[in-house]
Formats: sequence, structure tokens, C-alpha cells
Amino acid sequence: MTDSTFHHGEAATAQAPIVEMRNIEKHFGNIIALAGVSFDVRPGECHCLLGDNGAGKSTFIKTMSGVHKPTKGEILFEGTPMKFDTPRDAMEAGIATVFQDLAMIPLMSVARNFFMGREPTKGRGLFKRFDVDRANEITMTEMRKMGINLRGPDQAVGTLSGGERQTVAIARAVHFGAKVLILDEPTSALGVRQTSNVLATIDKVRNQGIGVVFISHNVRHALAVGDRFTVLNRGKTLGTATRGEISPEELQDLMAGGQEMAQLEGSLGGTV
Amino acid sequence: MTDSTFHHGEAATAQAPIVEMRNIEKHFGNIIALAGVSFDVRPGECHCLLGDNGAGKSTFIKTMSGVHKPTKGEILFEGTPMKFDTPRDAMEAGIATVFQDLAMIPLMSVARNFFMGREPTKGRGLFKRFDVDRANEITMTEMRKMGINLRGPDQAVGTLSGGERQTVAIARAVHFGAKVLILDEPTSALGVRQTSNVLATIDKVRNQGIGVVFISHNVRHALAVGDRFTVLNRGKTLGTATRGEISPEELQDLMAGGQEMAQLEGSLGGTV
Amino acid sequence: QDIVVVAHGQANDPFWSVVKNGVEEAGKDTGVNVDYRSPETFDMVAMAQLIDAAVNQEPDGLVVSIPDADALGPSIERAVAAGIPVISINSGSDVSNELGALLHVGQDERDAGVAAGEKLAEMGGTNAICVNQEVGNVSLDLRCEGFAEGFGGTVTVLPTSNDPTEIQSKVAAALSSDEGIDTIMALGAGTAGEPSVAAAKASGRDIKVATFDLSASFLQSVVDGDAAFAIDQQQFLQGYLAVDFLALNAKYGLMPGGNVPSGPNLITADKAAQVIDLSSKGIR
Amino acid sequence: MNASDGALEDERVKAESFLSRLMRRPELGAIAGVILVVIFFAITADGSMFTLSGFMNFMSPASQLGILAIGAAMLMIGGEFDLSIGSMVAFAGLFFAICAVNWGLPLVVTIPLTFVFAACVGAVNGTIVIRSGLPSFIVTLAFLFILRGLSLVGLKWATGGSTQLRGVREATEGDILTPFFSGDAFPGLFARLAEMGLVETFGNGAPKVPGIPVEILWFVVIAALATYVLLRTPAGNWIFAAGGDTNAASNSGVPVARVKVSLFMLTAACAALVAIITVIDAGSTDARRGFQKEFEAIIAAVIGGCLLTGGYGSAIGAFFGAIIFGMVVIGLTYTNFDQDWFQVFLGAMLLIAVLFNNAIRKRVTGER
Amino acid sequence: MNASDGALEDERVKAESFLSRLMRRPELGAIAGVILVVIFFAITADGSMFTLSGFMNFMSPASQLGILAIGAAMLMIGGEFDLSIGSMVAFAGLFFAICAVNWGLPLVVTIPLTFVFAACVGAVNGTIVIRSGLPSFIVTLAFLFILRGLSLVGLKWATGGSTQLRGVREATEGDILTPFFSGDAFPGLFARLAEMGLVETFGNGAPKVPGIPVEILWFVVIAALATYVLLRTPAGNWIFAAGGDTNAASNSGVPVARVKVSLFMLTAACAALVAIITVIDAGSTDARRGFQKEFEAIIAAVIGGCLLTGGYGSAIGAFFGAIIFGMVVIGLTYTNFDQDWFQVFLGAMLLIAVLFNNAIRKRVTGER
Ligand SMILES: Nc1ncnc2c1ncn2[C@@H]1O[C@H](COP(=O)(O)OP(=O)(O)OP(=O)(O)O)[C@@H](O)[C@H]1O
Ligand SMILES: Nc1ncnc2c1ncn2[C@@H]1O[C@H](COP(=O)(O)OP(=O)(O)OP(=O)(O)O)[C@@H](O)[C@H]1O
Ligand SMILES: [Mg+2]
Ligand SMILES: [Mg+2]
Repeated sequence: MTDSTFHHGEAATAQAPIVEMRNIEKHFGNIIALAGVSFDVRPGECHCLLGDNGAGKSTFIKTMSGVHKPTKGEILFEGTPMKFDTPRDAMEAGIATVFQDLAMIPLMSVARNFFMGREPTKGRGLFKRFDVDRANEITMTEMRKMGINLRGPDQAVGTLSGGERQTVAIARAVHFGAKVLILDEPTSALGVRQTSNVLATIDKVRNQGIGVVFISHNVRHALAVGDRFTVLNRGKTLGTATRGEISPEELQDLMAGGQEMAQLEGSLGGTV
Repeated sequence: MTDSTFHHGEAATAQAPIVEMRNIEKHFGNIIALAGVSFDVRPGECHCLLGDNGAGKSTFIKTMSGVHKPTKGEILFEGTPMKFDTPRDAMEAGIATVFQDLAMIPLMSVARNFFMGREPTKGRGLFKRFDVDRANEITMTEMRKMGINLRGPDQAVGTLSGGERQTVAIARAVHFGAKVLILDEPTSALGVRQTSNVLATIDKVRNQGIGVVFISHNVRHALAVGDRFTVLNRGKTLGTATRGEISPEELQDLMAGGQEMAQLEGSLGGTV
Repeated sequence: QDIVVVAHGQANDPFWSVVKNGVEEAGKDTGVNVDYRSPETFDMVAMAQLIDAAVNQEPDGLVVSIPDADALGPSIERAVAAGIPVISINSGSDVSNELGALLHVGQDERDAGVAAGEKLAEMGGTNAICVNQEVGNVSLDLRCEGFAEGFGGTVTVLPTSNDPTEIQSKVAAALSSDEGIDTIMALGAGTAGEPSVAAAKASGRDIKVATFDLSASFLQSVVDGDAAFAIDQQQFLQGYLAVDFLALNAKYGLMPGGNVPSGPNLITADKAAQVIDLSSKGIR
Repeated sequence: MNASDGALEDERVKAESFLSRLMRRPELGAIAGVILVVIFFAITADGSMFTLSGFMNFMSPASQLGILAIGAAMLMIGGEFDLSIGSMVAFAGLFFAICAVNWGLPLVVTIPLTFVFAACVGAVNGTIVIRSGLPSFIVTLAFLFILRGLSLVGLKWATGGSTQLRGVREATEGDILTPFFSGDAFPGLFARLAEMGLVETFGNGAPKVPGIPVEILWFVVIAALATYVLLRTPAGNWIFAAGGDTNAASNSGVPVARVKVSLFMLTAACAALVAIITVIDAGSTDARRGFQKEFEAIIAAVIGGCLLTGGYGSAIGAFFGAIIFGMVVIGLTYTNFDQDWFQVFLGAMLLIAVLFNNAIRKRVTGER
Repeated sequence: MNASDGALEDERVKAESFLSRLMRRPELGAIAGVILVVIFFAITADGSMFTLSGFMNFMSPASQLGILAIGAAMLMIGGEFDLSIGSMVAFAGLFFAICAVNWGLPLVVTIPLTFVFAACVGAVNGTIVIRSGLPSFIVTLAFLFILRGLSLVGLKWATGGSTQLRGVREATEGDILTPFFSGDAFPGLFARLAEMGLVETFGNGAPKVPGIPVEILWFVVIAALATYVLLRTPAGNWIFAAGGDTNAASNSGVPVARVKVSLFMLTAACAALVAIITVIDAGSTDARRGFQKEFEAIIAAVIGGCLLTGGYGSAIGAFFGAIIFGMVVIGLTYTNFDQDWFQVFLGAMLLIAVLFNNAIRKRVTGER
């Protein structure tokens, strides 16, 4: 299972990383969420961030996208040290993120959420205004591409189903493009069709030279699109492996933090 | 893959259903979320509810657990027609639910969320009070059983990781026991270890004669524990199959609403 | 030497700001420390607490207004018991002596209302509205009550907020819904009096407008003939004299033998012009 | 299974009447309330309430309240409160009067200066809220007291002891900007209409309604502008987002701090506008101007459908909310009810109006 | 990888000082504010402020406010507002006075009757809020007006035209329940202490402090009870849950409607208690009693750390919040500041107190 119809030859290990994080620590009051994690993403690769629940994956990518300020450690963006004060800064530098909590406003419509912070406009000067029709149209099209047929672009996000909502967040991040695309468990609530679309999208995006950070608990999804795999455990990294160096079973073991699992192997064909 | 280490022989098709839903319709204003769905759960079986994103699964189980009132249709509980006005009614009748949005209060501590609505007390009469120590202890134990080591029972749920939070909701529903246990995508945010624990728990609970309704987008998880499979599509049911009648590939096709999927089959060994 | 004044009107109330100016001027003239205090709203419970606070500081004299003898009585008696000389001002002339105050400076709100009512009735008024910008404030309610008694004719109380625009609209509404209204009694010159004059003018009818207290603009209307008169209690005296008396009392043990009436004083067109200037300086 | 046909003929959507589609909009909910209140007064009130002059009479205070309410509504949609707007009316009015009277500046200088000044205070409010992370309720409450107190101190300083500063009318008379901020617009038109008998006249032939009070025009223009901004500009989207969920908005790249501070400045500017209009109109200012207006503005916004928790509401809603409130307050004096009962009726009318429009909305849109 | 060792020695948790663990509690945040205010007045105010009698003097209004604030805080934690408590004080006071004076009922009847009456009004409030789904802000606002208006009407009816009802002291004098609701507790003790020279006396030998005002005792007892309920009973858990997220709470089986209606009843009962205490103490009631107390109660609760959005806060916080507010209001009269500046100082003190306790908390708990 180490080969896939997807994989585009060698991982781009030669190229310089777009984002490099060095020895990131993050404390919340007395809680230590990250105890020194290093990580990098290169153009055109999909770097999977794996690990047990509560290992610190989301916290880590949030420091990468400007939501949290690291307590200690350094962030290099294209080789130069960077400090993102707000997520907007990170976004402008070229980091697009799908957060685990999706960062959507329940009371607002799908189209408005889709373009939140980056509204398309028409007209000029004083008459520059939000181009609602284009926003609606793009939203519907992008959602359909991901396999979701919305009833209309003005439905409030709060009334969407879990998977529909997640798809909005993914479609949004992909639509606006970036140098780095961070996806925090993007497929968790998706149906099988939507999942395969998202995995295909990751592959497509990667081929355009964008670096992808992909967080997942599904070993099979990770192996399907990942070039490198970094495993976190209790706020520390257990190391990075490149594709082919590691078997699904080994990876699953690492993701479980080395602890024993309930006896299911038989029924689930090796990986959960 | 039609056999599992789990499966406890024949599904209990002979027994009378605990809950039976007949021709349930649910409209939200002008939106038709359910257009006539029938469904039942019998003691000791795990009935999987599958379907595409937005098919209406969550809406359906919410009518079952008293959150929504059906626009049309009948609910029979142990053979008699029932109307649940509030989720509390359903809960008292013996329906425990893990909602997709988890129904937790972010600002409250883990232990308080765990026992919300069903607090353990000590003392008598006027001195009857919330037994905080016991609540804390039980919470930590139950969470550890599910494979999560919390830092402490007084951490606010809002600061937990996605998987930790989901585990709290599951552990809570399982702990209080019931006649029917409804799980809406319980494993979506869970790590591999936690997932296997939850699947094992479903098996255990079922063996105690409790009916389980299990919603998932993961064909493999569904097949691992399910006795019957009902597939929803665009608010209607596509029918029910019992275990063994249907292959994983067929099931996945049904779940995708019969539409084509992106080409991933090779890498994902048949099912996503 | 310290003299504390606890009154029921706030420092930003046009009427009471004049009292306060009197207090301060007396303080300057006699060389004593003065301190003017009032609750945030018309609140008898809070006012009693302020009197208690003042008593704790054991000043050389205490000036209080007494709009509610029941509520303030115990606190005033406590001050007297503690040996602090007390003078009451403005309201409470009837109970002042009973509670142990040395004397009362001022004039009852009710009596002022009666005087105004009689005057307006004399001018030919038969149907009046009483514009009350703070219903429930007992001292204002008393003005209306007194007015109704003195006026004799029909009196409707028009409750309003403190907002001049709203008062103008409400007065206009009242005027247009009852053609018979020929008299307006406003309970404050700046807040209620001026908008009432404007509304009366806009109605195009001949309406007599009078007000309690003074404001320069209202007096100008009196001069111009748009308004009838304003009732002046000369409240500056209430503040000034009370402090002066107490200062002298503390220095030489002097105290006049009886109550000092400070009003009422109706300011009509002939007197208005000379008062305008003093009013815009906060002395009348 | 014709999913690809698009949303137009989706079998999962019921046909919906035009009415219910209309009622779904938050701004239109309040219309039901307006209609109810009009019906109530049409029955109980003196006929003169719904003449042209009666209309102008209740619209004038409603407009002043409404200008504040629209500012408050936008801020509430953005997730914050400003309790200092009432005091701001007094303070900005004082500032304006001092500039115009004591310093004798012309309006072209005074008015922009007043707006800038108010906006600065608003910016201070906003910056403290954003920086400290304290609830805006408590921060602006402090400014409620501070500005009210400073108005008193400033007035006494400017007048030498009085709490009323007068002479504004004299100072502003004849200025070219005065007609834009006070009095009635289109006097010529109304005089002509009166001649033609289309507008009621007094005995002497002067029209009963000399024109449209300018505040009504400002009110309408501001409501239209605010609606445009909220619904048709990126800034509007940001306001809804900032109020709906600050974290999510900021994570999606909305400059939340900037949006909120701007809203505080806008609200303060609305207060300054009301201050300028009322001060020129009254010709004077005093320490109690704008007392409790913050409260009434929030009431109007909530009647109009704004959520206190932010992220939901509309400027048109606030528009109608202010009209409902203004109409009830003034309208009750046109009725024969004993005025002692005024507050009882005011409360009851408000409650009935919101209950009614809530019931209608649920009914029409078919919510549970 | 010793995860199974349990939470006690988790390497993912830093050791934390006792102080910061203490400061993490919402209720203790407000203590920093209290300390700051005490220091401020210790420097600026007359020395008599911090004598025993000065203490009783500022605690007495703080207690009356505090009783309301604790009710308001519990309701706010439960996610709702009650703007009608100020009017409720007037209305319940009127009801009480009519029972006691006009009907001559003994306190054993009057007092329970007043509480039941207030609780019924609270229940009406709550039921409308729950049933209609309207924000409690607007519903209780209507009752603010209605109850205030009814108080006026009722007063006029009961007194035959006046807005002040007197004679309560005479009517309640000698009743066995009176000492529990008015005057000072433990007078004997304090007289003895005065004799022993432990309590200051006036010239005539009477102790300056005749006892502890009963409202202070009520205040402390209610704060303790409320804290117990919130933190140590299932009901408390339900209150936090209902306020944190109504939907989630209801989905988890919390009887949200019942909890909220009970809280409205509780708040109204707190208002009734304050009404009884102040009416007996003052011996009279008028239509302005409790004016704006709803506002001050919410202020105190927010100073004490309650969130306006619900689900967070504490009764002890409201306790200290009320003390801060009461101390600032009364304390400023002990200083030499001109009364004109009163509101400026009040606002500034409030702002500084909350900023300070916010800064301290962040500092100590190491939040960003
Ligand atoms: N704001 C916060 N305050 C305190 N603790 C926090 C906070 N945010 C996260 N944590 C803790 O930090 C740890 C890491 O959380 P994080 O969300 O990064 O985990 P994760 O790897 O994304 O897990 P999952 O796979 O379940 O999403 C968790 O144990 C969580 O409880
Ligand atoms: N309150 C609501 N108002 C309007 N539409 C709603 C509401 N709740 C759900 N819907 C719509 O009903 C449909 C079914 O939603 P539901 O949440 O039941 O889907 P689901 O099968 O659980 O999907 P998923 O697998 O993504 O969780 C969706 O299209 C959704 O947009
Ligand atoms: Mg995560
Ligand atoms: Mg779902």
C-alpha cells in the first residue's frame, strides 16, 4: 500500500522550505501544549502532521498561521525570521489555513463566510462594493466541485450539516490559493465522495508547487497523499519519516503514542 | 471483510424494536431536510446510519432524541407512540445521544460537562450537594478508559483538543447507560487508539443488550461493528441491508449517493 | 471649619447648581470649607446614607434638604444627637423644627406651586398641563400638586423625559390633541420651560407658559412676551444663607431666631431683563 | 437524482411565498411592529396625530433617537456596546457650543472639529476595549460617567457658573451650513404647497408644517447609507463577522480590531451629529442633554431585531425600532389615557409590538 | 512516556504558584480592584472613612446594591438579564407598604406575601422570555416601564394622590420580624463595646456605631448561599450550562426553561428583599425608589467578572463588585473633590479598578 495513483515521483526534498519552525514551545498558563517542535514545509510537498489526540497538532499549526504567538522558538518564512501578529498577517504572507474548528460565523450566509475578509468588489472609488452575485456564484461552483450541492448560497452556515460546513472551509482555503496550505483534519466530517475530492485536491494543489500541511488521524488518507510524515506525541516530536521509509502499521503505532490498542486489527485490515 | 472478530453471531432481528420511527419528515422553513424516513433499532444491535454529507442523518437522529419535533411522522418507543418535547424527556426514556456538535459548554470544566444535567450528589435534604470529588474522579477514569489522559478534570472544555472533546461526549453518553445509544460520527476527530476504543465500546455496549445507532462516513468502521445498514440520500432512505448482504464497495457506492468519485481507489484499497 | 451640604438635587440640575453656587460663594466669603453632596438620582435611601457619611466626619455644620421626613428623619436626628448644628433648606419647612434643625431657609415647593397656580388663574387660565420631566421625584410632584391646587381649573400632568426635543414634541402633541389648553406650567426652565415655549409658539395659539426656576433663554422669552413668568425661589440664598449662618454659628454662636423664607418671587416681563444676566452666570 | 440541475429546481426546497421571503430579513420584522402601533394609535389617538404636522412632530424625536440607534445597531452587530453615547451628546454639544459661542468659530470649522473630536473619544473607547479585552459594557460605562461629568465641569467653566450655555442660535445664524443642521428643509416648497391648499395652514396663512425637519432627512440618509455599508460592502461583511465570532473572524483574516475601533468612532460621530442638530435647534446646551439616550438607542436597535450578543441585526431594523419607540412615546400624549399610566402603556406597547412582530415572523417563515 | 502515572506528575503541566491558582478563579479577580480602591481612599479620603462607623456607612449602600447584584449575577450567569429589578424595588416596596400601612397586616403575613408577589412577577418575566424566545433585555425592559408606572399609579391610589406613602415605621414598630429586616443587629453588644471604649462614641456617650446594619448581614449570607449554590449544587451546574450555551445544555438534558424561570423569580425576590429593608428603614416609599438600580446591579456584577454573554461569573465577584461600587460612590464624599467632578472620578475609578484587576490577573496567571 506504499504506492498510489497519486504520487508524483520524489518528494521535493531538495528545495528550500517555505516555512520553517524551529523549537516551537507554547504554554497556556501552566499548561505546556508544545515542548519544542521543529518542522518545515517545502514547495510542492504534502507534509503530514500526525499524532494522538491532544498531542499538540492544532496548537502547532495555529502558531504557524499567526493565531497563537509561540512562547519560545523561531519561525522562518522563506528563509527570513517572521513574526505573525494576526492571522491576517500570515494570510497575506501566503499561508492559508483550514482550522479544526473551521473559523466560520454560524449566523452568516455561506457565500459571506466563503469570502469573509477577502470580499470581491465591483465598482470604483466610493462606489466600490461587495459583488454579491459573483460571490454567490463562485461559492456555489466551488462547493459543487467539492461534491456538495448547496440549496442556495444564502443559507446560514449554522444550519449546514457538519460535512457541508467543513467543505465550505476547505473550498475557501483552496480557492484563494497560497504558498502554503494548512489543513487541520479536513476530512473528519466528510462523506466518502467529498473525502476523495479533498484528497484529489491536495494532490492537485501540491502539483502546482504549493506546500501542503495535512493533519489527519486516518493512516490511509495520510499515506495516500503524504510525502513526509511527522509524528507528535505529548507536545514533542517523535521524528519525521519520508514516504516509503515507513509501513502503515509502524506509522499507526507511532500515531498511537506507542500504547496498546484495543483488539480490532482483524476487522480493520491492519489500520483503523 | 464481511467477518470480524467482533461480530456476535446473528443480528437480533427477532426482537421487537426499542425505537421505531415511521415516515419522519422534517422541514426548516422552506428547507426540506427529511422527506419521509423510516428506521428502527432493536436491543443488542448496532444499526448504522450512513449517507452523503447533508443527507439528513444528524437531523434524523435529532428528531429521535427530542431536539427537533418532526414535521410529520410517528415515533414509537417500545411499541407505544411517544412525543419527546425536550431532549431531557428522551434521555429519561432511555435514549443517550452523542451529537455531532457534541453539546458541550466550552467555558465549563470537563467534569462539570461530563455530569451536566445528571450531577452526582452527596448529603441529604438541604445539604444535598454536588459531589465534586466523585465527579472529578469518575471523569478522569472514564476518559482514561477511552484512551485520553487529561491533565486535570477542571480544564475548560473550550481549551481541549478536538479529539479530547469528542471523547468527553462519548464517555459521558456511555457512562450513564441507556436503552438506546446514538452516536453521530463519534470517531471523526479521534486518534487511532481512541477510535479503536470507541469501536470496542460499541461492541461491549451492544452485548449488554443496548441498541446502538451509529453514524459514520467510514465504511470500514461501519462494517466493523454494524449489524444493519440504512443509507440516507437527500432526505430519503435508500433502504436497509443486513450485515453480509452487502459488500464494502456496494455500501460505499450507496453512501456516495451513486455519484462518481475521484479516482483514488488504488491507493485506498477499495474504500475511503 | 467644615460645613457639609447634603441636598436631593444633583450638581448638574440647573436649579441645584445655583444652590451649589450659593454654597460655594458663602464658603469663600466666610472662609469655611464647604462640600456639596447629593445622590446620583432622586433617591431618599441614598440620601440618608450620605447624611450618615457626613455625620461620621463630624463637620461644624450640616445643611440638608428634607423632601421625605420619614426617610431622612433618623439620619438628621442622629446628626443632631451627635451635636452637629443642622439647618434645613428648600423643602421640609414643616418638619424642620421637629427633627431638631435650627431653622429652615427656603420655601416649600408646594407653596410655590400654589402661588404660580393662583397667578396663572388670575391671568385667565382655565385648562393647564403641568410638564413634569421627572415623575416620581417627590419635590417635582409637589410642585404640580400645589399648582393644581392654586390653579383651580383642569390640570393634566404631562410626564416626559429630560430631553428637550421630546418635551417639545409632547407638548405640541398635547396642544394639538386638546384645543382647550391655554396654560402650560413647566417644572424646570431649561429642560421643560424653553421647549414648551417653542411648542406653544409653533401651535400658533395664545398660550400662557410659566415655569419654575430660571434660565436665561426662558427669561428672554418672558421679556419678548412669549412666556408669562418664571418662579424664582432665589435658591442662591438657600445655599448662601444656610452656610453663612452655620459659619457664624461656629465662630460666634450666632443664629437667627426663625425661618427665612427665600421665595416665592414671580419674575414677570418687567423684572426679567435685569435677571437674565445673573441667570446666565448661575446666580439666579 | 438530478443533483446537477443546480439549486433552481432542488426537490429539497419548498416553494416559498414572496411575503415569507421578505419577512425572513431581520430588517423587515420590525415593520409588523410599526403597523401594529399605527393601528393602535389610529384607533385610540386624537386624529391630529396622523396629520402631516402630527407626523413631523413624532418623527422629529424619533429621528434624533434613530440616528443614535443606527450607530448603536452597527456597533452591536459588530459585537460591542457603547453606553457613552448619551453623555457624548452632551459633551460634543458642549464642545460645539464653546467653539461656536465662546470662540466664535464659523460652522465650517466647528462642525468638522466636533466630529473629529467625538471620533477621537470613540477611538479611545475602542482602543481600551480592544487592548484590555474588557467588555465594552464596562469601559464605555466609565466613559458614560466621565463624559457626563466633564460636560458639567466644562459648562461651568465656559459660562462662569451656570449649567446652561446659550447664544448658539445667535452665533450660528446666517452661517451657510446652518440650514443643513437645523430647522426645516424645503420651506419654499411647503409654503407653495400651503398656498395650493395641500398643507394645512394657520389662520394667518403660514403653513402648519413649515418644512421637513432636517433631522428626519439625516435619519433617512444615514439609515440608507448604513444599510448599504452593512449589506453591500466588504466592511459590512467584516462587521457581521467581527460580531458573530471574534475569534473565527480574526482567524479568517478580518481585521477585527480595526473594524471595532472604527465602529466606536462612528457611534461617537452619530452622537456628535445629534448634538450639533439639537444644540443649534435649541440654541443652547446644558449638562443633561442626551440623558439616557444610550439606553433608548439600544432599545430601538433591539426592537429592530439586533441581537445583544452581536453578529445579527440591521440598520433598517433600528430605523423602524426608533420610529416605534418615538411613536409610542409621543403618541400616548395624543390619547385620552390618564398620563399617570404613561409608563405602563409605554412598556406594554413595546412588549406587544415585539411579541407581535416575532409571532408574525415565525408564522410567515414557518419556523417551529 | 509515563502517561499512566496520572495527572499528578504530568510533564505537560508546569508547577503553579498558589497565588496564580487563586487568581484563576473569577471571583477573586475583583479583590485586586477592592484593594486598589481602598489604597486610593486611604490616601485621599478623610480618615473617618475607615473607622468602624465609616465602614458601616459605605457597606450599607453597598449591601443593598450587592443583594441585587448577586441576583443579577446569577441571572447573567444563566444567560439572561433583568432590567426590571430597579422598578421591582419600587413596586414590591409599594406592595409591602400597602399591606403594612393601608391594610395593617402583620409582618409575618406581609413579608412572605411580598416575596411571593415579587416571585410571581419574576415568573411572568421569565415565562414570556422562554415562550417567545425574545431577548430578555427587551422583555424585562417593558417590565421596567410597566412596574415603574404601576408603582406611580398604585401610590396615588393608596395615598389618595400623593407619590409618597408614609407611616411604615409606625406600622411595623414592635413587630417581632422588624429587627430582622431593619435597623442594626447586635445593639447590646455594640453598646457594651462602646462602654469598654472599643467602639467610638459621640459626645453624649452613645456608640457611633449602634450595631451592624442588617442589610450587611443579609448581603453576606446571600453571597455565601449563592456561591454555595453555584459551585456545589447541581442547580449551580445547570445555571452555568444554561448560560454557556442554551442549546447544548438543553441537548444534554438540563431543564433550561425551569432553570431560567427560577432565576428570574430569584432576582425578583432579591429586589423584594431590598425593597422591604429600605422601606422599613426609611419608613416611607415613593415612586422613584430603586431608580436605575438594575443598571448598577449589572455594573457590579460585571466589575465582579460576570460575562454579559452568560455562562461565566460568580456571586463572590458580584459581592466585591458591589463593594467597589459602593465604596467609590460613598468614598468620594469623604474626599475633598468638588462635587462637580464626582462623575468624572466615579467613571475613572471604575475604569482603573477593572483595568487594574484585569492586568493583575493576566500577570499572575501568565495569560498572553
Ligand atoms: N487555550 C488552551 N488553554 C489550555 N490548554 C490548551 C489550550 N489549547 C490547547 N490546549 C491543550 O493543549 C493540548 C494540545 O491541543 P491540540 O488542540 O493542539 O491537540 P491536537 O493534537 O490538535 O489534538 P486533536 O487530534 O484531538 O485535535 C491539549 O491537551 C489541550 O488540552
Ligand atoms: N436548522 C436548519 N435550518 C435549515 N436547514 C437545515 C437545518 N439543519 C439542517 N439543515 C439542512 O438539512 C440538511 C441535512 O442536514 P444534516 O445535518 O442532517 O446532514 P447530515 O446527514 O448529518 O450531514 P453530515 O454527514 O455532513 O453531518 C442539510 O442540507 C442542511 O443544510
Ligand atoms: Mg486538533
Ligand atoms: Mg451530521
